[in-house]
Amino acid sequence: MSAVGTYFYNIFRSLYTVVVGMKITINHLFTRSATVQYPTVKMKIPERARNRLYVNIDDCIGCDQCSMACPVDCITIDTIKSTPDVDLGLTSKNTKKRLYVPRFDIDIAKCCYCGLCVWPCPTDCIVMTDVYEFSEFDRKKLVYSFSNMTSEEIAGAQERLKKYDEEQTAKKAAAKAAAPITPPPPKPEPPAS
Amino acid sequence: MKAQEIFDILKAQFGDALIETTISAAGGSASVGYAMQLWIHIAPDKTKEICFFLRDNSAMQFDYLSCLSGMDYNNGTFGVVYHLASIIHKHKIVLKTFCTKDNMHIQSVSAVWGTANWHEREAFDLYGIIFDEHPDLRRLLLPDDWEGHPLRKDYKVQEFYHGMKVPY
Amino acid sequence: MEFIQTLLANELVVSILLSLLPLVFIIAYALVVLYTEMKVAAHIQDRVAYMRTGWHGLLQPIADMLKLLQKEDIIPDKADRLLFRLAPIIAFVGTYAAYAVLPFSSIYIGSNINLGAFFLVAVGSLVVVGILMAGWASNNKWSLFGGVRSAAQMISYEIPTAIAIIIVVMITGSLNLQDVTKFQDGGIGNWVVFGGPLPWLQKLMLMPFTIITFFILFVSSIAEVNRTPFDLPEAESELVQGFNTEYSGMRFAMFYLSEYANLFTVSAVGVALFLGGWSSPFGTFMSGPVWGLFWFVAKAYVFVLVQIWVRWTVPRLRVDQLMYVSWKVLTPWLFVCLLSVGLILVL
Amino acid sequence: MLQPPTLPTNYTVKQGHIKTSTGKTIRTEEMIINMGPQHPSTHGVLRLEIVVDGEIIVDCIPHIGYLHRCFEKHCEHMTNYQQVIPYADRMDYCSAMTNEWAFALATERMLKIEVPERVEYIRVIMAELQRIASHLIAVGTYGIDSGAFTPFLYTFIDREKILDLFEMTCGARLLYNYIWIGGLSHDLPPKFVEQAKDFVRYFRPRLKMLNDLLSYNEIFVKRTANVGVLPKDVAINYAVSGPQLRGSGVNWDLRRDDPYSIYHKLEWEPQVGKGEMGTVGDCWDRHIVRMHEMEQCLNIIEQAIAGLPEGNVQAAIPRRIRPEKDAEIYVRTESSRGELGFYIVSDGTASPFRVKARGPAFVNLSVLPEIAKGGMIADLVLIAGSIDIVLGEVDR
Repeated sequence: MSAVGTYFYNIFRSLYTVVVGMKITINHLFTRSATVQYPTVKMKIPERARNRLYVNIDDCIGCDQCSMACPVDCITIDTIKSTPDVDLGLTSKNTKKRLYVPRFDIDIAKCCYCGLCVWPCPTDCIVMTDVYEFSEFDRKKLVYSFSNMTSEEIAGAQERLKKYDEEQTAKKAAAKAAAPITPPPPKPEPPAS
Repeated sequence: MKAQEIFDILKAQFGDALIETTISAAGGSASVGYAMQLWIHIAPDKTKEICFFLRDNSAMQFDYLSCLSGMDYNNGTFGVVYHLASIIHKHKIVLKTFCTKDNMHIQSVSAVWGTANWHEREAFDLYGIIFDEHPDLRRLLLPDDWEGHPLRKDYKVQEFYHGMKVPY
Repeated sequence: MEFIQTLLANELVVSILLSLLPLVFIIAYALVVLYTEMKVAAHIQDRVAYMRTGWHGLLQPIADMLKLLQKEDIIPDKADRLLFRLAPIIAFVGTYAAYAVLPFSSIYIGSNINLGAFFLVAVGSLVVVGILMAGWASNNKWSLFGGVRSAAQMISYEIPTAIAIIIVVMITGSLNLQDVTKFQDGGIGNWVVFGGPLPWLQKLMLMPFTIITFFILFVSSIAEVNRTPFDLPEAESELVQGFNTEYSGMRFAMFYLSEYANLFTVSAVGVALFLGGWSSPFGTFMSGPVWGLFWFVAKAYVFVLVQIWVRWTVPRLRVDQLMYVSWKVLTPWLFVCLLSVGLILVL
Repeated sequence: MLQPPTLPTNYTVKQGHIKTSTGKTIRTEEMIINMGPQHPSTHGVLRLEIVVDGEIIVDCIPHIGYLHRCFEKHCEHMTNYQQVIPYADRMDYCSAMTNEWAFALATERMLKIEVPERVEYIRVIMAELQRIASHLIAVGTYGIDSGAFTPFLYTFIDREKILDLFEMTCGARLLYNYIWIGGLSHDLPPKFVEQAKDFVRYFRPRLKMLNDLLSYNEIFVKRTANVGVLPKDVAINYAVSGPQLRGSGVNWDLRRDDPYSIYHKLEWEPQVGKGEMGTVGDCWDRHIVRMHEMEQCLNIIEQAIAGLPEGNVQAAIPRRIRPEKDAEIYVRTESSRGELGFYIVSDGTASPFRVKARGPAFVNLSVLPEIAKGGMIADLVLIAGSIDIVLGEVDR
């Protein structure tokens, strides 16, 4: 195209394409908007939504699998062994609970919502819920404690365990004194993390 | 072109600059994987020469440097791994070169492939490998006055950086 | 009491009061346009814009303004403090002064001077000084770019504007905007954009040229108010905020206000020159001083709406392309129009 | 008070003199401007130190690292290969699905795991949806860079629909952790296929609308055509990849040229810049390649949905992922931005010995100084936009 032709063609194209664009935008002016008024209207959340973590502590057996799976280490679990005389009950999956869980803290501020902790749980007690509005002014409030043990209960459990251990060692010592040799079978190592 | 053939050509051309070929332990079925599991060990002070040859030889034409990674082998040895590819011939090769902790010098290949410039700066930044003849060897990802090279296995993070506490 | 009576009788006081009238108008109008702009932009983009302050967010512009007035006024350390403070005032004064000659209605015009159109062009340039000042005084490289770009842009685009005004003056035979409007009175057919109230053959011959002139005036008016596609002085994606990057609070509000006031000025000029000003499009139907005010504002408002519509459709030009459009497209075409209109009028 | 460290730049400002018409001599000097890390159009925290002569760019020195999150160091400290995947997600947060796929693929090849056919199909569907979503951001923000705000929101409306699909499938909208080593975290939900088909049907006209509104707008064309021309040989020399390489006229797509997964079974065509509006390899070409690629993605999705087999979505993988000692692998995949490679070295333990991520955005950005010189500041914004960087991946 000659220079003059290009000149006129460019002017024509500019006007034409702008008009085409304006036609598109004016059509959108009268269509329904795609946004919602958030706090009053909420979008539907699918059932698989992965938001805030929730722990059903009654089902927790304190196996620490979720904590190990967590890539950002936001789950902290302490456990106390129960003594044989105490029955901690069953989980909803009929697993016997053997450990007290005095501390089950999730620092939700650290949580990256990857959902890796949910899968290894043998009793399905840690789940991701659809709650997504939980902002706080204080960061400390984002550390969620799920354990329902009171400090007295914890102290009591520790006390009992200590007593039990002492009894056991005493028994062992007595047994040792009675029948020496035969070393105890090596304990199976817990799976490395 | 197979890695062995490339190695033979290189051997004929450079002789002692190449040290060995090794078959990597990593698997992956040959049909779908990064089929080139062989790698060629080249001398750290000959990298530029060899890479120019690899790039310009019409049978090989490795015009595409896919990746250049620094390595710390945790035994005093550092290294650089070059993953080369050819857009024309669609073949690939892996080169490796090593240096020791006392002598962290490797010849730069940024004259051969423009992309090596930033990759080498990154390797310098994170491993402290010094690339000779690099046009602009500055830290890339970390601040210029950062101490240490973080991806080294024996890296200790500094306590304070400009009065700010570093370890989280 | 007597004092107040004498005060009210004093001509000076009355003129001061009258001159404050446009200020009230500007603020009210700016708020309306602000609201319109946000709403139109939002709906074009399939959003709803503000909905919470008042019915459909009607009070939001007021809230915005109040917020701006309350905000801390920050002057950068290394800024030229005097110029920094002066710049928004000059920019606003430039815009405000233009309102003096706008014929709002057949009975209301600030100053019915004979050089009205000329005055508009002259005073409009004052805004450039303010913007350039702001860009320089901020002592920020991005602001400087904005200021310099703005100066180049406004000076370039004043030429098409001036020529377009000359063409209208040739047709109407007056620089007085009130006379220009009166010339077009009596219905849509008499508007200058359709050739004015001339013999039909002449009118028919004039029509293509007047329409082109009107269109070019429209384009250059967008450029003069720094709006997309000609918003280079404050090109957000390039220059952060251009000349008003460093401004905050009240001073920023003044720039903001002057921008919207300017938007009305250029629209009003277009309306007064080409679209019959305050005259009713239906001849004598719905005409009169009050209706005149309505028509004037309504026409300008439609003009503004189109500018908003364009703004939210197109991308931005580059500096050299901006100059290209002004010097190689608009100006030559206007010269052609000028010559043709002159010839036709002589015939 | 803290003294900022003096930053070494290898540039000295040139000075000159010009004579005015009145005979006076005026000293001139090039100006150094700092663009970013907080600037509306550097797409994150990229910092460009630019030397300008008026508005013309004389030199451009990128400074990166403001978003460095130690991805590679983190990987070495993970107790498990699986744990790396959430981190890989966060590398290129606009295209998380392709990232996690690349890492999963690399690990699978190290462990010699064959994944079930259904998994491959779902992965392809997801990756292509992700590619559309990522390109939509690229195109939309490119509109903003050029001054048009409206296309950005239109693209986000469409992107939301894709994110809805993802959320329905795996529960997350941005960082999915969906593609796992050896499989997927969830099977597709029952309504997914239907909705994906709906989306494909809905999206084709939207693409045309976007083209009309932005790509073929004369102002946009004038702004982008002949700007930031990246010649073929420079592109290859800088190992540029993805739409940027194809925009320079190199017909190279890893999905075809180094095939992985089931791409060899599907029919599609890599899109190459043709210089329709200016020179081959200019910003407009890179833009239009993305637009055309989205159409190809739709074709792929349609075919993959049609061929979706039934089956399990988790391959049999060892509970503890421990590749052999000294195993190493470099796997490259075509992410939305180009060649995303993971070089993984194992030392036989459950945590990787070394992970090097070869991010496409990192490499693509390194060519910026080469193509920005001689343009204007306004061009620089568009050139940087056309590279489509995600700083999360540049800095890792």
